Amino acid sequence: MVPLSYYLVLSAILFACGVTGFLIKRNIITIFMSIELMLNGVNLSFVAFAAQWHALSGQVFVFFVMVVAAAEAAVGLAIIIAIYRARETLNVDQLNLLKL
Amino acid sequence: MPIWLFIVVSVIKSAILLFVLLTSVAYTVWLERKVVGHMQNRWGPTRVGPFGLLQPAADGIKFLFKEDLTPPHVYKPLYIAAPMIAVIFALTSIAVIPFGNSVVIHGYTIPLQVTDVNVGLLLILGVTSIGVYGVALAGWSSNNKYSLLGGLRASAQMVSYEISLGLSLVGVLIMSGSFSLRHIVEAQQGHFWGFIPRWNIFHGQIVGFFCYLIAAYAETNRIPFDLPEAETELVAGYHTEYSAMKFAMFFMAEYANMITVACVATLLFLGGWNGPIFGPYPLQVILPVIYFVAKVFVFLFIYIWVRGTLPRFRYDQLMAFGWKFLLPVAICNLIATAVAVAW
Amino acid sequence: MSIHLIMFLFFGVVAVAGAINLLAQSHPINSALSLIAVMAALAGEFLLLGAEFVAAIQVIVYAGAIMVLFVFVIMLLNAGAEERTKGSRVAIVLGIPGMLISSVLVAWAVLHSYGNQQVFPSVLEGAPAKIANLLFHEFLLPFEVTSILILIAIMGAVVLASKPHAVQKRKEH
Amino acid sequence: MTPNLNLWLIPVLPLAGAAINGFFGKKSSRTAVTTIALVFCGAAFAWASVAAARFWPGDVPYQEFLAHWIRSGTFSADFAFYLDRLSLIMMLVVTGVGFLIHIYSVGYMWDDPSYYRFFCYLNLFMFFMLTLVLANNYLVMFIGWEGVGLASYLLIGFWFTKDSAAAAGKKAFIVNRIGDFGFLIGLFLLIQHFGTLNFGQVFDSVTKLPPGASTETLLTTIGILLMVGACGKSAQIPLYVWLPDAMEGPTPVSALIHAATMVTAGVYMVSRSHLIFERAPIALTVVAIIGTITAFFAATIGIAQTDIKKVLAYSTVSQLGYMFMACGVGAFSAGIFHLMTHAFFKGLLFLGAGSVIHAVGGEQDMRKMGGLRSYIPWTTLTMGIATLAIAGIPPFAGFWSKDEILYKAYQANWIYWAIGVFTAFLTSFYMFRLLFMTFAGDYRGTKVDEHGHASHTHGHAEHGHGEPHESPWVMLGPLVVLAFLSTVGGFVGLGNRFDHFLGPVFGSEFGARIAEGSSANELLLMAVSVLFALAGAVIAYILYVSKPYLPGNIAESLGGFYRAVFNKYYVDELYAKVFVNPLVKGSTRILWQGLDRKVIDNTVNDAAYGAREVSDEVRHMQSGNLRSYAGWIAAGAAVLIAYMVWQGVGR
Repeated sequence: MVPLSYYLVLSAILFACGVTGFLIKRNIITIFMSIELMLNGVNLSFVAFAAQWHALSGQVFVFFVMVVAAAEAAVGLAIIIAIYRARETLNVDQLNLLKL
Repeated sequence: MPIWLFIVVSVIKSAILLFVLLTSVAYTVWLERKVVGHMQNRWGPTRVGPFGLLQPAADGIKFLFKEDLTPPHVYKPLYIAAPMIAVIFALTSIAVIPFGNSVVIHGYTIPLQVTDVNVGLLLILGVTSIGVYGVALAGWSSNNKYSLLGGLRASAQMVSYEISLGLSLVGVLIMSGSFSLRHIVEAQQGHFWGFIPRWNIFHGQIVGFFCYLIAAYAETNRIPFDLPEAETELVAGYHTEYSAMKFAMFFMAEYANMITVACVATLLFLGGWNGPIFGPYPLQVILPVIYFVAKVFVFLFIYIWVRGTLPRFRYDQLMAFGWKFLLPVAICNLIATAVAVAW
Repeated sequence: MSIHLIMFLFFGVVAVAGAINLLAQSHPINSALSLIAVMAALAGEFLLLGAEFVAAIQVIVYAGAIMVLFVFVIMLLNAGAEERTKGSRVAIVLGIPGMLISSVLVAWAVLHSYGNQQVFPSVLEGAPAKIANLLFHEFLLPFEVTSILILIAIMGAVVLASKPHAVQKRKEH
Repeated sequence: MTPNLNLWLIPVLPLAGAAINGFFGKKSSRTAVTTIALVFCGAAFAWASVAAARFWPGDVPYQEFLAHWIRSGTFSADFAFYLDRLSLIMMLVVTGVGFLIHIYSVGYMWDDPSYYRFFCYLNLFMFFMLTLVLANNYLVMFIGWEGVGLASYLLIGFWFTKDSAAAAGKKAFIVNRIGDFGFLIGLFLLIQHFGTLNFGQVFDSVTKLPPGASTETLLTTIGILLMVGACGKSAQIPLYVWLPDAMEGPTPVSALIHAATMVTAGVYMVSRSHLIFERAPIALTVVAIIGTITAFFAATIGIAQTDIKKVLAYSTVSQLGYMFMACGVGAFSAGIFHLMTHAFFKGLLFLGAGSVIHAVGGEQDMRKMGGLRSYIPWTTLTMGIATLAIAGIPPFAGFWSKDEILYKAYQANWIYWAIGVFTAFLTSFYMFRLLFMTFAGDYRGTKVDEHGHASHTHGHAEHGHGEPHESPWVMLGPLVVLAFLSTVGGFVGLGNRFDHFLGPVFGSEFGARIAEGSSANELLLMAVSVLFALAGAVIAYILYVSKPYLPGNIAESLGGFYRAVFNKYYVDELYAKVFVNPLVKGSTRILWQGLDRKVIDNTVNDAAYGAREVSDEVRHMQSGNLRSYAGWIAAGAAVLIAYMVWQGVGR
């Protein structure tokens, strides 16, 4: 049997990796992937807690997270395409004007 | 069953299955060449062995011994990984497919299936959806515009048709109430009025069946949906830059996927191994397997038949068909099934 | 060491390695593949926790659909390797320590409050039927709301990704 | 039980008319506006009549629940209506007289550019007045109470481009607020002690209160506070000052609001609360004293006024004083009787005055009138009837009601009676003075056509002819109807019938008290008051018809006293000095320059300045660089997590 805290710590590590990715990566697509990584880390916590407290709601929440992630990916990637069309770069350091 | 015995049995089952699968992949290729040949008023392979039966072996040897060429401008790690991804995931999904009833040997019940997981169908869907990376990455890592276009087409096409594929299966799932393939098959036992088998295809899922068929053809990049490798436009699509064994891996992956799809269709819509069972004990075990193989064969034949008959779609037609026709039909089928079952 | 712990460690190591590789790689397609590895490993963790259905959906939706979209966009935009540009000092000076502090604090708090509580996954079976029951009864409203969210996202994506002159043309019709 | 009367229709019909005219009137033709206003007002009158007929005989009060309004703890107030014989009379008077005045207004206001607005306001007033009258609890009554105040403000300031009209509107509104303040506090006390504002429940609780000093103190306090409210609305001393100024409004408004209906709301409210007052003798005495003083005081001012409407305004204040006197001596039914007859004859007087003003083209100064009887015979006739009625000459309506009040007052205390009779003499005098100055003698006004522009900005400019002229029949019709009512309206009180009619409302004890008075005594008193009234008429005839030089001489010989009366005892000036100026100065110094400028403005300015300074520095954070934002977020999250962990450990 594995202690719950191991799962939570693993989840925290993945989340922290996601945050780090957000902070250090320049490519906007990679940054977006870091966000997905954070969401995955959170999902692990949900499932672990669901197992811990025998409540399926935790797993149901994972579905909602996935739906939101899917919607986010659709819109976000469309935005990235639009930005690339306008600026021809994916480097966030060069995307610092609040307009296209 | 002690754990060591379980492992041994599993290994044996895997080995047999893998052997059978690879062989059937090889002979599906042979069958295709033969059938298409006859359809086109040719003979197909005849030289190697009787009826060209040894042609697959000859092909295999040729692939093995050809020079494995790696073009200089490719992105190497992915260029090498791509065909492996394709073939590995194509072969993996066969693991959860049951092909017959259980065998009882020395009091141990051994199901004719490598492993029975509760969410077997989902596993197949997941594994095939991962399989798209093989094609996409091959196209991208080749660093060639034809390959890239092929990869792009493949990924867009597979993401689009995966939705219709999944939705067309949900009707069956609603009727059987389980993700386990074994349960789904067992739910299809029996007859209507004593002679029509109670298969899902005769049980209201005819629309779902055809949706699945069309979406599956698109998923396996077969004609009329073979846009990713359309040789008249893209040279050879995503595997333009591949040769020798790497090319053979894509080839194997494609045919293994066809077999998987045929197996799933058989299990879900054609009643799996169900059929008239009679005779002594060994026959009772062997007959279902024979029925199963026969149904899969029919499927493969239809695959080849379609290939010999239909022309290729244009890309915009493909997308329009998938999103504007197939998806609504699949959703309607799902709703109709749900209403019927709830009633 | 139980088999569970070994499996946990295996998948955990794969996940963390994938996550770190995501950071280390400069080419987005490698990062994407690492992320797929992370997701697959997490699916394994879900299986360990008895959430079979979630694991399958994780593979199908995340690895099979969302990440395909990412790879597709990377291929479409032909994104090259990352440039090392001088960006923000704040991100390094404030962000990294902030991230470190918060993760250490969270890890400490988790260990402090949950200690050695064990998880018994076999008790809870993430059977699809049960989850569906929950989803369509207790969480019906959120479910419907997410369907609207998805619809809006589709429309937004179509509008955003259409080429401007294509949109113009459509307006003229 | 009475059938469902659908009382809610009665107030809602004028509201609908107001809404339609208010929203669409601007684009509609005058005919359409007229139709809407008259139809809805007439429908209200018709429905009120129907309801009255179906309610008859109505000894059991009828209640109609409409909707929940406030539900808070044990307190509740509903939109509900209440009909008994008292509100029945009020309802009929309001809708009937209101309808007549609506008709009259068609002629009077026809040339006004804001014709639709006038009728919108007028209908709105009808709605609020009927709500007030038909309310079944004090809170709904208060809605109507405030609403008629609003309508009155809008109508007094109807010609808002004229400074004096706008100022008069404001004055009316503000003075009324003082009264409403008292009324509100009275209501709060009611809620505090009885937990309800429903008439039935309040009066039940009041009658069940044990006798004793504390009960009496409470009820006296409530009664006096309610009286303060009534003082404001009904223009009693010391809050009467707004009513004369309210004459700036169009004359039909003066007739409807400031003579016939709204100003009597105070009397109605006091009568409605009679159970409270009956158990609070001190409050009742206060009511009587205020009424008596007001009656006398206003009458003296009325003698010296030269503006025809001002005379009528002070006369109204004086007559209202009579009503309060009646209430104060416990003769509520007599007060209501006078209220009703007063509505007839004072409405008639105002409408007649309007007709006169109309005839002479906007002139209001009686010194510039005279001899109008030959020009406007119908107006002269009807005004004459009204004057006879108000002066208390039998058999006109005013005689019966005023006599009833004086008789009751005599029974209570002969001082009330004495002042009342003297006031009746003054009333008769100034009313006949008005009549003679206006209609008798020779025309003193200029016959040139400058009158249109002279004093009024309203629509008489088009009447560019010099001869005074009779009003159109749409104006004379209501005059005739009201003249008829003023003539015969008093007979309903013959033989105490009116008293008996209101018996179920005000209790039977009053009927008993009436019976014990000897009829000989009553006849004697009647004769005395009639004599005084005739004396007033005769003196007015001598002074203003046969010897017109005398008034000037008398005024000169009286000197200072005359000036004081002429200037309304300088009450307005006194108020301005004592209340208004200190308030304005205090507001200017403390509230405007001190609080508003120094405290509020400076705070706001400093906050803005500070925000600018801070954001000047902080805006560097907003570099547009995504990763730096992420850095800030991560740092902030670290702080939050640290805080939460610390909190969690602290527990």
